[in-house]
Amino acid sequence: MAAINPEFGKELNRYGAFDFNACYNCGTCTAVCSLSTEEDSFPREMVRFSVLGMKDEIKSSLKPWLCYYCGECSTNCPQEANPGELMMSLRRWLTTEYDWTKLSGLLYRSLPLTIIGFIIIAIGVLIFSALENFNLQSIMHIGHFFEIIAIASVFGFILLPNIIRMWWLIIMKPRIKVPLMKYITGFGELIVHMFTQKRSLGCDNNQLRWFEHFILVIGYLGLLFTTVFLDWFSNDNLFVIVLGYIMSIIIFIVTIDFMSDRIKKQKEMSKFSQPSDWMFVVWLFLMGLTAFIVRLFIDTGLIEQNIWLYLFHLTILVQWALIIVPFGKWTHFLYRSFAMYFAKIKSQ
Amino acid sequence: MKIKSARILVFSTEKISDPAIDMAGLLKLHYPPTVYTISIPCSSGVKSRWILHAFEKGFDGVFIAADGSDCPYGESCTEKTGKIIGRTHELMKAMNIEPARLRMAAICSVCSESFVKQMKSFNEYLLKNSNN
Amino acid sequence: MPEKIINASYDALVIGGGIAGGEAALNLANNGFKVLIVEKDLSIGGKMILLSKVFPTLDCSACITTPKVSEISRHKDITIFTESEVKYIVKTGEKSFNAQVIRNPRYVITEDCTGCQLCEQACPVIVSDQYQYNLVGRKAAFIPFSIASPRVAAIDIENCTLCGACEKVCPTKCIDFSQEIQEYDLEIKTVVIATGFKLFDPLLIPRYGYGIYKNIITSMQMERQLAPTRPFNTILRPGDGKVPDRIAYVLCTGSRDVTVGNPICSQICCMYSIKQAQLLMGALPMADVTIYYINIRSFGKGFEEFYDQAKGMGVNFVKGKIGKIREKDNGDLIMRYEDINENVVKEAEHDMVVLSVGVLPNTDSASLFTDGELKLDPFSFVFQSDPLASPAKTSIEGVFVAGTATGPMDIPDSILSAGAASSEAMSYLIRK
Amino acid sequence: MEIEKGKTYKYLREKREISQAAKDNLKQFIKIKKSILDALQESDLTIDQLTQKLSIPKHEVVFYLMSLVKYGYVQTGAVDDMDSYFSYKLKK
Amino acid sequence: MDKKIGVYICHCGGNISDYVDVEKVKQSVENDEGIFLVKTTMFACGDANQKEMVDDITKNGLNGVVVASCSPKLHLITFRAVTERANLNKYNYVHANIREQASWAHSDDKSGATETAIRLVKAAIAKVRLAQPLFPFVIKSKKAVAVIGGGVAGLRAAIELSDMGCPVTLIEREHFIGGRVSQWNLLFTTSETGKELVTKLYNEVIDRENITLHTGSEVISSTGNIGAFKLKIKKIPRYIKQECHKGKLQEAIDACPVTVDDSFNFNITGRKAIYHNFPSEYPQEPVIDIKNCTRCGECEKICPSVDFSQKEEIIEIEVGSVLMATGFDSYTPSDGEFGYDQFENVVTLPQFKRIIELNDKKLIFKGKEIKNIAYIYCVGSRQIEGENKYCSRYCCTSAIFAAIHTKNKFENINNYHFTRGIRTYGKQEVLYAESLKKGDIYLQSYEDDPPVVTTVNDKTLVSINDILTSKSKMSVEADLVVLVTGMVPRADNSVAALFKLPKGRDKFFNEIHMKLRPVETVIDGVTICGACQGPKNIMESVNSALSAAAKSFSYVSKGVLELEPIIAKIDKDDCTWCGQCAEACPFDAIKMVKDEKKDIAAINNSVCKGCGMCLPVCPTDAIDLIAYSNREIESMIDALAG
Repeated sequence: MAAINPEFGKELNRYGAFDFNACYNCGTCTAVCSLSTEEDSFPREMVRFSVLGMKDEIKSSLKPWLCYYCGECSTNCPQEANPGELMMSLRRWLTTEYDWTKLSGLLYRSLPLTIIGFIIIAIGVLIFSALENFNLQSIMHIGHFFEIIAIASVFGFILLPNIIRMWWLIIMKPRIKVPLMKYITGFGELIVHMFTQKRSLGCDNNQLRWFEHFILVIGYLGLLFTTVFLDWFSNDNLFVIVLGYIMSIIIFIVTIDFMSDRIKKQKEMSKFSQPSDWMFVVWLFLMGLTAFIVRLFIDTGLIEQNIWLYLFHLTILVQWALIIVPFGKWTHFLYRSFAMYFAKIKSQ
Repeated sequence: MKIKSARILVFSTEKISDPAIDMAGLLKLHYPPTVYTISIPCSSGVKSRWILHAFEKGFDGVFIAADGSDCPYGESCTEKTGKIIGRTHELMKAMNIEPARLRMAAICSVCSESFVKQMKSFNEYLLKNSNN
Repeated sequence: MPEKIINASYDALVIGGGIAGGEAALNLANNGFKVLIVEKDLSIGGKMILLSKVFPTLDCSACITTPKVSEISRHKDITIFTESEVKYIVKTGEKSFNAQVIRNPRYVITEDCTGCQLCEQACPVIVSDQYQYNLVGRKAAFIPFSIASPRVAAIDIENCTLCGACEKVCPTKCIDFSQEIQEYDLEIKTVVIATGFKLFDPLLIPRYGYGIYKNIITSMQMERQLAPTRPFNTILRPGDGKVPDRIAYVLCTGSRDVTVGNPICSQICCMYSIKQAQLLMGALPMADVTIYYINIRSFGKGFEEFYDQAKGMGVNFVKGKIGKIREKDNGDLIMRYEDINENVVKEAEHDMVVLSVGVLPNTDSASLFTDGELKLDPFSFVFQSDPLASPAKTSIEGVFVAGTATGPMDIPDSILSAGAASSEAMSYLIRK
Repeated sequence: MEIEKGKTYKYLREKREISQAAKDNLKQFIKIKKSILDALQESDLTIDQLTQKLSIPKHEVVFYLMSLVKYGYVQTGAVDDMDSYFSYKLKK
Repeated sequence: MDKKIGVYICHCGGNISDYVDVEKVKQSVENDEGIFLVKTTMFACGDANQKEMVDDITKNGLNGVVVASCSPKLHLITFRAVTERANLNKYNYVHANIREQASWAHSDDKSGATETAIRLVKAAIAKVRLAQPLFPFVIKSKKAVAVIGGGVAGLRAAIELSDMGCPVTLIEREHFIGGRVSQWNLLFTTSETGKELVTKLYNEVIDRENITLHTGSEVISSTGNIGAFKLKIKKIPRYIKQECHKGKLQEAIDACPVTVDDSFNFNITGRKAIYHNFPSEYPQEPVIDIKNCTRCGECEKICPSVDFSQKEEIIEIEVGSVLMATGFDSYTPSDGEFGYDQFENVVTLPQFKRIIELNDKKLIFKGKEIKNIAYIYCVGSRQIEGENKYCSRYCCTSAIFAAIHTKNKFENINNYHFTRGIRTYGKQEVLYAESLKKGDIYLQSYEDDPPVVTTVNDKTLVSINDILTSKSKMSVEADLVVLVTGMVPRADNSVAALFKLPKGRDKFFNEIHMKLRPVETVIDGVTICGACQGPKNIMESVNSALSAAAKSFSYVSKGVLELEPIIAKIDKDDCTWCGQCAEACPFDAIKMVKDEKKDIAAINNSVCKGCGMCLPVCPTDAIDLIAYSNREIESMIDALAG
């Protein structure tokens, strides 16, 4: 017997949900959702759980991750209860539930804290550069080195434990028995979803958005690979240089389109942007753009005179690596993929 | 073939039992189609000679759907209707008609179900006890 | 150019000749007041006269409407203008209004027409019959429907090709294309607004596919299919003429829905759908009827019992609103919905879908009053200035409102509301 | 002006333009009516069969055919219990 | 005179013709004696057929008409009017009911239904053959109406009648007017309070000279009929002088040692034996509740206005029409129904509304502060087990409105609604939406699986298998459980019994026809309105009250009424005056008179109601009821027997 907890709704409002209480349970949202299936029907169930404050049910559910926010549910909701935005906030809430540090929760709920975080990091970068006497060579070198370490430690200390927590909440706590073989055979699903997000193709009229998203992921991973493993800024191989250019162009061009959607607010999913959504796309855009210009300046020999440009790029990069990747919206990349993976291995 | 149903004459009343019989129709509660009603103002106005006339003309049974305590003309209705039945029963005996072929029951303005039940059981009784 | 302006005076002007307007007019006239009914349609009787049967008693609607309508049309103190509109009304003083009414030409001399239908037979034109909600055709010279009042012909001048066939066959020479718009300048003492309601247009919900999938009809179209004067003489899918086997009702089409601008409940759709379901079970004994609902609102006298009766007859009730509908090649329809009881999204196949369309305000009356604007409520129904103590009062003294002009309601409530409006109008007229 | 009784349509013809839509509508109906009646002349047909013969959309066949039933040109024949479609025949 | 009879057989748009072979009925009566024409028609009641009938009658000189259609309750009057328009006396018209009593009753047996219809039509023809023209008695109708019940419906009807120029006697059983509405605080749609609404109406009533208001009064007997009802009213005094001294009175109230349950607050509080319900209650003088007063005299000592010498009065009035607005009772849950009378924090919705009003700032009940409120819907309505199958219509909206009001008035309130599907019909829907947006939580159970109220360690738990959460068992710890009780007919309906008002399946008073005659009853001259007719909200009650006012007015406005000439008739030759008929007559309409040679009975035409009770008692069969004579009845029997 579950007890009703009306306080939970108020908590969710801090993650961006609103008006979902208006739901009168007609089921239109679930019926118009093209990703909703007989096995996994949503979003009404999630709205209902949220209204009643059934946290445990939400924590052990993968449904929030199965939604790609096409917005059909919110457009057609006769009570304007915004189920789509509720699903988005549930993803934010779940992200903080998975996160053992609880920092993501703090950052989602408080914009000032987030800004302070960004400022501290910017100051840190400045102090570090000052300590290095603004020597471009060594800053670049250490910058590259930092990138590798940051990725490794964010993964090792934050994301990996969080994935394990997610696994615990979804598989272990509800006592679902999964044979080991399934973990292995289902692994393909994880990889496919991580790189293609193919499920979102199920959303009606979503091909363009899926494609944009797909090449953005390619661009992002490509840029990561070029800068971290091929040390793009210090590499003279023509192929690597061009690859880096292409990847960074992809990033900032696609993100421009994403940002303009959020400004125009015509599509349902871009109507109610939270600061975390904005930061994700803006930082991604800045990262692509600054990386591109830095390399351009390197190639044109202007970088020595414009070292501030690199510092700016570095600040963005560090903020990205230390805030957005471990605690921000970046995590949806990981959780969503794992959600598909868990869904696959859970299914009989 | 359907079993032939008994022919029953019902004296109903305009304000009380007639609405109930109408409602039985409205609710499609079926009863034998050989039940015919003659509607009069009040059940305590039925004359014995009418009843006897009906038997004479071949009706198997006569049913008085009485107003009971709902009668708009006064409380004495039930008692008076009862007396009519009593008197008529005597006359029927004298004429060698089985008294059980005359029945009465109070049918209130919404007693459709009870009316239908009465008709069905009366019909069964009359069929069982008919000579042929 | 109007021929002439005709002057006349009445105690009361009733705008709208539906069941509410008719009831109000009768009450007033029976107490000796002179009443004018202005009806924009070709017949009085409103929507009710076109219905099949009425809940919860299953009386045939015509059996209740037609005698009323004939009483109205015969009443010595009631004048009826059909095919007419009130242009504007000015308050000219205490218990005094001036109303400008125009009467559009019917192109038939009403008094002389015997309703023989010879003109109808002669007319070569076929257009959609609005009184059968476009399920079938009618002529351009036509009697609106068999129980119309007045039951006389009219010419649909927009679709008429002026071939003259009707005029040639008319035995009483009552067809007259020289008729012009007539203007009336009327002195009246009180006004009763009974302009009724409009039905929701399901084209506004594209995901239901109404208009594209021909086997989706509105509840009013089904009402016509069930009525004694029905278009097909049996129940058929308009898409291909099949007798449907599996019929679905989509409740709250255009009601309780902010996205189409109508947040309120239409109050009648649950009951008329249950009624139609019962009638369908009678007409097509083998058919399955399913009603998809959010909440069943069987709140009135005898309604809950009526709902129980439908369940007993085997009408299938499914809790869950239809999300979208798509069509199969054979014209069958696939409905997608969430079965709320099971919390699972499902698809179901039906032969025919009935959209239980909601009640919308008829805002025609809002602009009638030049002085002292007639206020509307937030949903654009006529605003009741004292809804609890004097439900028929509007924002203008001496103007009363009856029936669904104030909001959705069923027939008994409309009639009571009309009773209230006529009562208030009467005491207003008598009061010194 | 004195208008001759029984010829008032002529009077209005001079005063009023007949819309092209009304003319087209009449033309179309006459055509469809003829083709339906011709088709039924040969044999009784269901709506499906009529649609194939006339190559106009089914729902339009339903509309026009039912109008012809209404005005007494066509009558409803037997229904096929298997697939619930009526056949239609000319009214004699 | 030979009869020329026209018979019209109605299809009723299929209602009849689907089961009865109308053509066969036509054929089987066509050649009967006296039949001039037989026609079938789609709608006999339609205007076209009515016109045709008039034409047939006038052209062919028909002098007997039968319509075989629906129940005469619907259209007897319609067709009588048709014959009158054709200048044929309306009693030459006979109605045969082949819908309710043939096609519908025997829709399972088409040939049976057809046979029944034939017999019924033949019987009607038999009757019409013997029909004679009759002319109505014209009686005076007293231009006055008694309105019984001083709630909003009664008050509103009284005001309306008064404005139409009709004197009104308004009779209220309680000592204060306003009925249920005075017990409510804020009202939905206008946010007036119940008291404000009642005050507004009361002032209007008092302003009008032609309204006589009797409070504390009950009708104890009614004689007479439409046009002249003679009512006896028992008026219980207030035991307080009219111009009472207000200041002292409160002291007197304080001094009263008797405390009884305060029914105004639905017994959640007590009141004294000298009381008024709330300050500025109308009428403004308080009352001594003489049933509970111990006559200790404490109040009398303090306040000179107390007057125990006042006596019960019997007032007699005569009115042309009676308008019933006696209202409803709130359903009282049985012991243990959802914990009622078992757990002390379970109350009904009316009680809850009083609790909201009696508290300020904090919501406190029985010493505990209330935060979590559980509302259980459909208590006493839509019963599966019990007798009340109907939906009470007003309760969903009322409960939601109270819940919102509670949230607005007090802090930190959580509302939990245990429903069976919310029915905020019409514009009331916005209230439901508002409550959802305010965070009220709604749960829904199946009809046969109602919520359960239990206590665990002093805590009250309400649990439910929630349909909306895939039947998960949900529970709430409630500080207060509100049972959303519906409307039931008044338990004490003695006044209605005086008029023999018929009741419907739901035990509320029944109108003749919901759509045709929605405020009239089968008792001529008695109209009904408001919640005594069935559950209604205020606006709906007032709408029906105004309709009923118009109807009652139409009975009395002209000062005269036409009565049916169907009365008893004495055959002077056969009468031997035994007096039995006079004894049987419930209306004292039969008196002995001296005829030429002998004593005979004579009927007082304007008193005779035509019940026929005198007929069977006559030993010489000397009495007939007009239109129900031996010849007529027996020829009908012959026709039915076939």
